[in-house]
Amino acid sequence: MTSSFTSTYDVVAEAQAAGYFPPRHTVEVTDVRELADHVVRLTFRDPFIASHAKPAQFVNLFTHDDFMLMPRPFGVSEVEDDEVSVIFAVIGHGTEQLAELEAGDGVDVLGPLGRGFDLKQDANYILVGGGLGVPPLIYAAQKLAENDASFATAVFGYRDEHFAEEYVSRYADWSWSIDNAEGNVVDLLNRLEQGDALKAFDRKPIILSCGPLPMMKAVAEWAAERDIPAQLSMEQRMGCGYGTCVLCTVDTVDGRLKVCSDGPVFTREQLGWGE
Amino acid sequence: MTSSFTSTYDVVAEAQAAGYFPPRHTVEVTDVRELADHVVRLTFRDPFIASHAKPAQFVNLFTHDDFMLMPRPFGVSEVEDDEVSVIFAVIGHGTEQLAELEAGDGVDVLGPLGRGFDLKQDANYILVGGGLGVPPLIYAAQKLAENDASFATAVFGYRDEHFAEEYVSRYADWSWSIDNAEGNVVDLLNRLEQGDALKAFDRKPIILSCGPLPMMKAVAEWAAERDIPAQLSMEQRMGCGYGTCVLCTVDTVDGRLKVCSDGPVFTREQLGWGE
Amino acid sequence: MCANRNVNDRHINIYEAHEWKHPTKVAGIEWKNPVGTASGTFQYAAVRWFYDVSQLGAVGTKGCSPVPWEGNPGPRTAEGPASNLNAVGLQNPGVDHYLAHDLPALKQAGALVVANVAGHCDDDYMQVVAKLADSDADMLEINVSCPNVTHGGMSVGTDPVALAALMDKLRPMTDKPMVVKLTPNVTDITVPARAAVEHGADALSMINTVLGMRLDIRTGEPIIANKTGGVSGPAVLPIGIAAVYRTRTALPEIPIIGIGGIDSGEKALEYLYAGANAVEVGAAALFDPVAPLRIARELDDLLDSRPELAAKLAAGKTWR
Amino acid sequence: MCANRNVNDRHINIYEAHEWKHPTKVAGIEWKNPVGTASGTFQYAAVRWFYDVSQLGAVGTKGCSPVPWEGNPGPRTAEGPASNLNAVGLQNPGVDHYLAHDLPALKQAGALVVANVAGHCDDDYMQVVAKLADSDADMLEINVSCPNVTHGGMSVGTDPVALAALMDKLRPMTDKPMVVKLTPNVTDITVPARAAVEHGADALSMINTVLGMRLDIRTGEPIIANKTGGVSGPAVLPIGIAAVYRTRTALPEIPIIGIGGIDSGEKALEYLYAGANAVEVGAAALFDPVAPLRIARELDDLLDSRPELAAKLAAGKTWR
Ligand SMILES: Cc1cc2nc3c(=O)[nH]c(=O)nc-3n(C[C@H](O)[C@H](O)[C@H](O)COP(=O)(O)OP(=O)(O)OC[C@H]3O[C@@H](n4cnc5c(N)ncnc54)[C@H](O)[C@@H]3O)c2cc1C
Ligand SMILES: Cc1cc2nc3c(=O)[nH]c(=O)nc-3n(C[C@H](O)[C@H](O)[C@H](O)COP(=O)(O)OP(=O)(O)OC[C@H]3O[C@@H](n4cnc5c(N)ncnc54)[C@H](O)[C@@H]3O)c2cc1C
Ligand SMILES: Cc1cc2nc3c(=O)[nH]c(=O)nc-3n(C[C@H](O)[C@H](O)[C@H](O)COP(=O)(O)O)c2cc1C
Ligand SMILES: Cc1cc2nc3c(=O)[nH]c(=O)nc-3n(C[C@H](O)[C@H](O)[C@H](O)COP(=O)(O)O)c2cc1C
Ligand code: FES
Ligand code: FES
Repeated sequence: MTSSFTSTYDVVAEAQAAGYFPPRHTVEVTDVRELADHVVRLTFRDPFIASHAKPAQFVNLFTHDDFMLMPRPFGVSEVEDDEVSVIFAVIGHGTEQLAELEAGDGVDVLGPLGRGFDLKQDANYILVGGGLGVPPLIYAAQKLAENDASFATAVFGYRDEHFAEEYVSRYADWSWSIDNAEGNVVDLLNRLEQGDALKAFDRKPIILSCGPLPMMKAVAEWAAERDIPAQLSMEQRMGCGYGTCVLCTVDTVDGRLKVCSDGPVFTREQLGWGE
Repeated sequence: MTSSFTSTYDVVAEAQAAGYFPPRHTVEVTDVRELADHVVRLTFRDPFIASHAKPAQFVNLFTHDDFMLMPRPFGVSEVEDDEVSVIFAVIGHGTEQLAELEAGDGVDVLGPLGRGFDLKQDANYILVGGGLGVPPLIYAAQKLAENDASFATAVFGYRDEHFAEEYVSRYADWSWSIDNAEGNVVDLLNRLEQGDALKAFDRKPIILSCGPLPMMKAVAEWAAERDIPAQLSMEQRMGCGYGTCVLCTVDTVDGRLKVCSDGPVFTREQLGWGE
Repeated sequence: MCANRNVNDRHINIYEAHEWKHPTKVAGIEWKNPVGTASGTFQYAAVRWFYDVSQLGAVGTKGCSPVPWEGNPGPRTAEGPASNLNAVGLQNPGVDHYLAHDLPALKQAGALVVANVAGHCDDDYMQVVAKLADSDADMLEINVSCPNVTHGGMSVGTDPVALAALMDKLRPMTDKPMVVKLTPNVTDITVPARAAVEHGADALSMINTVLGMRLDIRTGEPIIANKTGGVSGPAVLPIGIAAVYRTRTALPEIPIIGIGGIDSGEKALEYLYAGANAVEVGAAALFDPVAPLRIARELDDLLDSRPELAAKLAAGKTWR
Repeated sequence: MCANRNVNDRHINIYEAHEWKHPTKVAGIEWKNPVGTASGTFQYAAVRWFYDVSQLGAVGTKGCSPVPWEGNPGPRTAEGPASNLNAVGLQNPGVDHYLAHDLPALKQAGALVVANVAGHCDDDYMQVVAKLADSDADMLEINVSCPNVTHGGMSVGTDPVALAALMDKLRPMTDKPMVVKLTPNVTDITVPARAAVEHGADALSMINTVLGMRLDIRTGEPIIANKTGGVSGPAVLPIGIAAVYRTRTALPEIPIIGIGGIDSGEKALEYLYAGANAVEVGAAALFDPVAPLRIARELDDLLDSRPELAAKLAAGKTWR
């Protein structure tokens, strides 16, 4: 009662009927599974998000703990009918509590939020993911799989366990992964290029990337050297996730922009990386 | 995790084994029922409290809401084997949440706390309760029922619905109740006296009372005029409930005393009422 | 786990047309209800997707400076128990942009606008007020209370002499109602409050954020790049209530806009009882975009059973 | 509903014998661990039933005045979101009672005692310090930060000149380590902090409670008889962390006891990273009597993986 947010099940319908975007509301958790140590995949039923989310868009999840009122943003990792999945690492108390949810529980969400990847061109998309940057790229692969004219090559770097292989293999045309002990994604990109795989494609590739900052910078440089377009999905601590507080800024060549609503996807040119 | 209070099920055993009083711990709710509009009886399983609680002692219950960290104190209203009941009015957000508990849920408790009624003498105890002061007197009746040499006469004043009749009738030797529309407990006491009921008892009566301040003052005066001993159970907003914060004081002839640990039971002489 | 922990039992369909029953008046300006948005937690471009902002009592807009400001580097936010911390450092596109875009869009949408004025020095404030003086803004809110800038902001709001000097410069520049927004990071908020009122403030708003900080125990380092930030959200409620009550007691006549930790109609009502003529909702809108409108609707219902308070509000009179 | 919402997963049996691994040193006095109780939230007569108080780093006792004080009338407390408010007004049985009963009992039990000194005027403080000077108390904590008394208390802690004058009187009276307890209800806590240190404080403790208030919307009236109270508990954590961090930055050498909102070993650790040499736990003990000991045990484990910090603490050196 104290933090009485709008969260009845029909608030989404009410908002839509009135022509508005749904506010925060409660949805049903339908599945929770551990993919690896401290990595969890959580699925909830939300027809609105399921039908609107684009790859690299994210959802705010909220804990049931009044000590933790702030949103926990997670990239959508898959959509199946009216169910939406996210994959997240348990890194703090918020993700700890979300990981304890069980099918049948309610969870509060707001979304989908942000500007996703631009997948309009038919192209050979190389999805370069690192760690918990992998989930949004799975969704990119899923969406690309719907377009026969595009090709999705996944190049993923994990810290240790390769937690998302089961999911990416469902959608990507081709996928390759590596973990910290074996090397990094730039090594993979190089081997991909040396193996003439890139040249074999009939279209110029486009890189979509999400992962730790140093990795994305290296990927942007690798792309810049080859004059390959790169769309990079950024992360920043957020206040609202929908563009109202200016708390989530990232420095770009156009000044400080909001990750949540100007992004999370920015081009390497916007970020001034690899120039 | 944020408010990680000691609340595993075996903490009571650990504390007792080490010779200490159990700290706050989680117990299982076994029954919740609505006795009247906004009046709820909640039962939980706690062998320690069940075997130690004395009438007018209370337990701190805690909500699961981090906005509401403070204890909610309630007088024990009944003990059945290892189950303890309280009866409370829903007056704010804390009691609202407690009223939503269901059998099988966990709830955090600390207790039993405070100094209860002194029932050592064999006597004719007149239990004078008003509103939500009734519950501790039910427990007094229950305890007195175990002593054949004492007699328990219950005189209860309700605001409207007579919510506790079912329970008091189990234990009291004689009971009578009234609601605001009909009159007040002092009227009942007068009628009791006029009906020669008091004189009929072989021992001088002792009044135990709990209820709103004006009622208890009136009862204390009535008792003083007749030179009848009166033990009055007081209420005050509490910080800790166990005597560590001095937040729960009441003015007595001995200065400001703590309701939670010097009381909640005080004699009318201590309170300086009816003198 | 707790399913539906946050379900709002008193369900209100905020999208249904609503006749506001209980208006208020702040410094002569009528608000259709006593609930506005707090500066810095409302961007029209973001909020308009969620609800009709003309339904709010007022819209408080982001602090506006004479030229565009970049604000502080990120991360700019951290979480506290029942609170959030921010160190935006007043990033905004400047008053010209505000006059060209934000303000016209809001007025077009039918909102009553409280324009928040920021500055690093008196001259900054003067430049902004000069440009807003003939604008469509309904009220000006002078922000002398931001804890996240090194010059101006809180350094003025904590110094009654500097505040008086600033007000002496700004007051003659406009007839628009001028609200001075105060910081709780002082020993006695009634001192700057009195200085503001004696030097021309038509109303006061309080509180801005409370100075705070979090460290990441995984690294031992501050979470916010600027190190400290301003605490807002439910945790600061009792601090805001005390500020309003004490100010109301010291200055019985001045209109006050109560701010800090409001996330329900009940808490808004508590501010009114403390002496506020209206309230603004900040952090709650970060956690749910529609919070300000929901709170306005909850309060409108709560006032039904408080006719004496409602009548005072409508007449622009103060309570207590 | 949320069964076991509060279950402590990292279960620690606090009743088992424990070898403390990470001591600290405050103003030359070794504490067996960095966690003590905050003044006003510990009464030996109440706490001894719950655990062995000698296991704490230190026991901070209730503010002690020259003669018995009655404190404020009730109600003295209200609740805030993630906080509690108190307006005890320093009720205590006086220093003679303290010396005759509380202190001997605590020393007998093996506790390290930080005796909190209260006063309405300099002379009050002097009388108490005079009596404690030759006592068994291990450290004295001068409380110039209580928001709930009209004279003394916070009025000294918010005025660096008055604080310096008081310290000049107290300092020569005893060789015992003297801790000055500061209030966050100031614009810049480093100002009184510096005054205290320059006039003889051996250590600082912070924060005391934050001025706040609640009203009952059922009546529209203040809940606490004294109207305002002091906010403590989780909600004030970021305010306390900022106070310690800023003071540590301004005064790199002075030992600091961090207080405010600590309810877990993690939050205690955050204070140590902010620059505290030790911490004290207040309100958390109201919600669970054994909280201070549990927190001490949690912190002891957390320090295992932080040898550099642990070593500095043990040596009485400051972090940052
Ligand atoms: C656009 C976007 C998409 C993301 N997608 C994913 C994803 O698919 N999978 C995944 O595992 N993680 C993702 N993250 C990171 C995820 O939001 C954080 O790991 C999570 O919020 C941590 O919450 P916590 O309560 O466990 O951590 P705590 O440290 O306890 O959280 C405290 C506060 O800091 C914020 N915070 C802490 N770390 C981060 C971070 N790295 N990024 C943003 N906020 C943070 C929290 O949201 C919270 O407000 C994404 C972040 C952003 C901005
Ligand atoms: C020794 C003792 C025994 C009690 N026994 C009973 C009982 O058997 N049945 C019953 O219905 N009530 C009893 N009460 C009163 C009961 O504790 C309060 O009604 C309850 O705490 C209100 O909680 P809330 O969250 O709904 O109210 P809120 O007003 O939302 O609570 C806010 C804060 O104020 C405190 N508070 C509010 N009203 C009271 C009050 N009247 N007394 C003490 N604290 C209060 C709450 O505990 C909480 O800390 C007893 C009180 C005391 C002191
Ligand atoms: C992200 C953020 C940005 C803010 N920016 C401003 C600002 O530009 N000007 C201002 O006067 N106050 C600003 N504030 C303060 C709020 O207007 C408000 O006074 C404060 O947050 C307390 O209210 P709350 O607890 O409802 O958030 C900001 C607050 C937040 C959280
Ligand atoms: C009930 C209560 C009584 C207090 N009494 C005193 C006191 O006598 N002397 C003092 O210096 N501080 C006193 N304090 C302040 C605490 O010692 C502590 O500084 C403050 O509560 C913040 O810590 P916390 O958030 O852990 O409670 C009191 C606090 C509470 C809650
Ligand atoms: S998080 Fe609020 S603007 Fe991006
Ligand atoms: S409630 Fe803490 S001493 Fe009584």
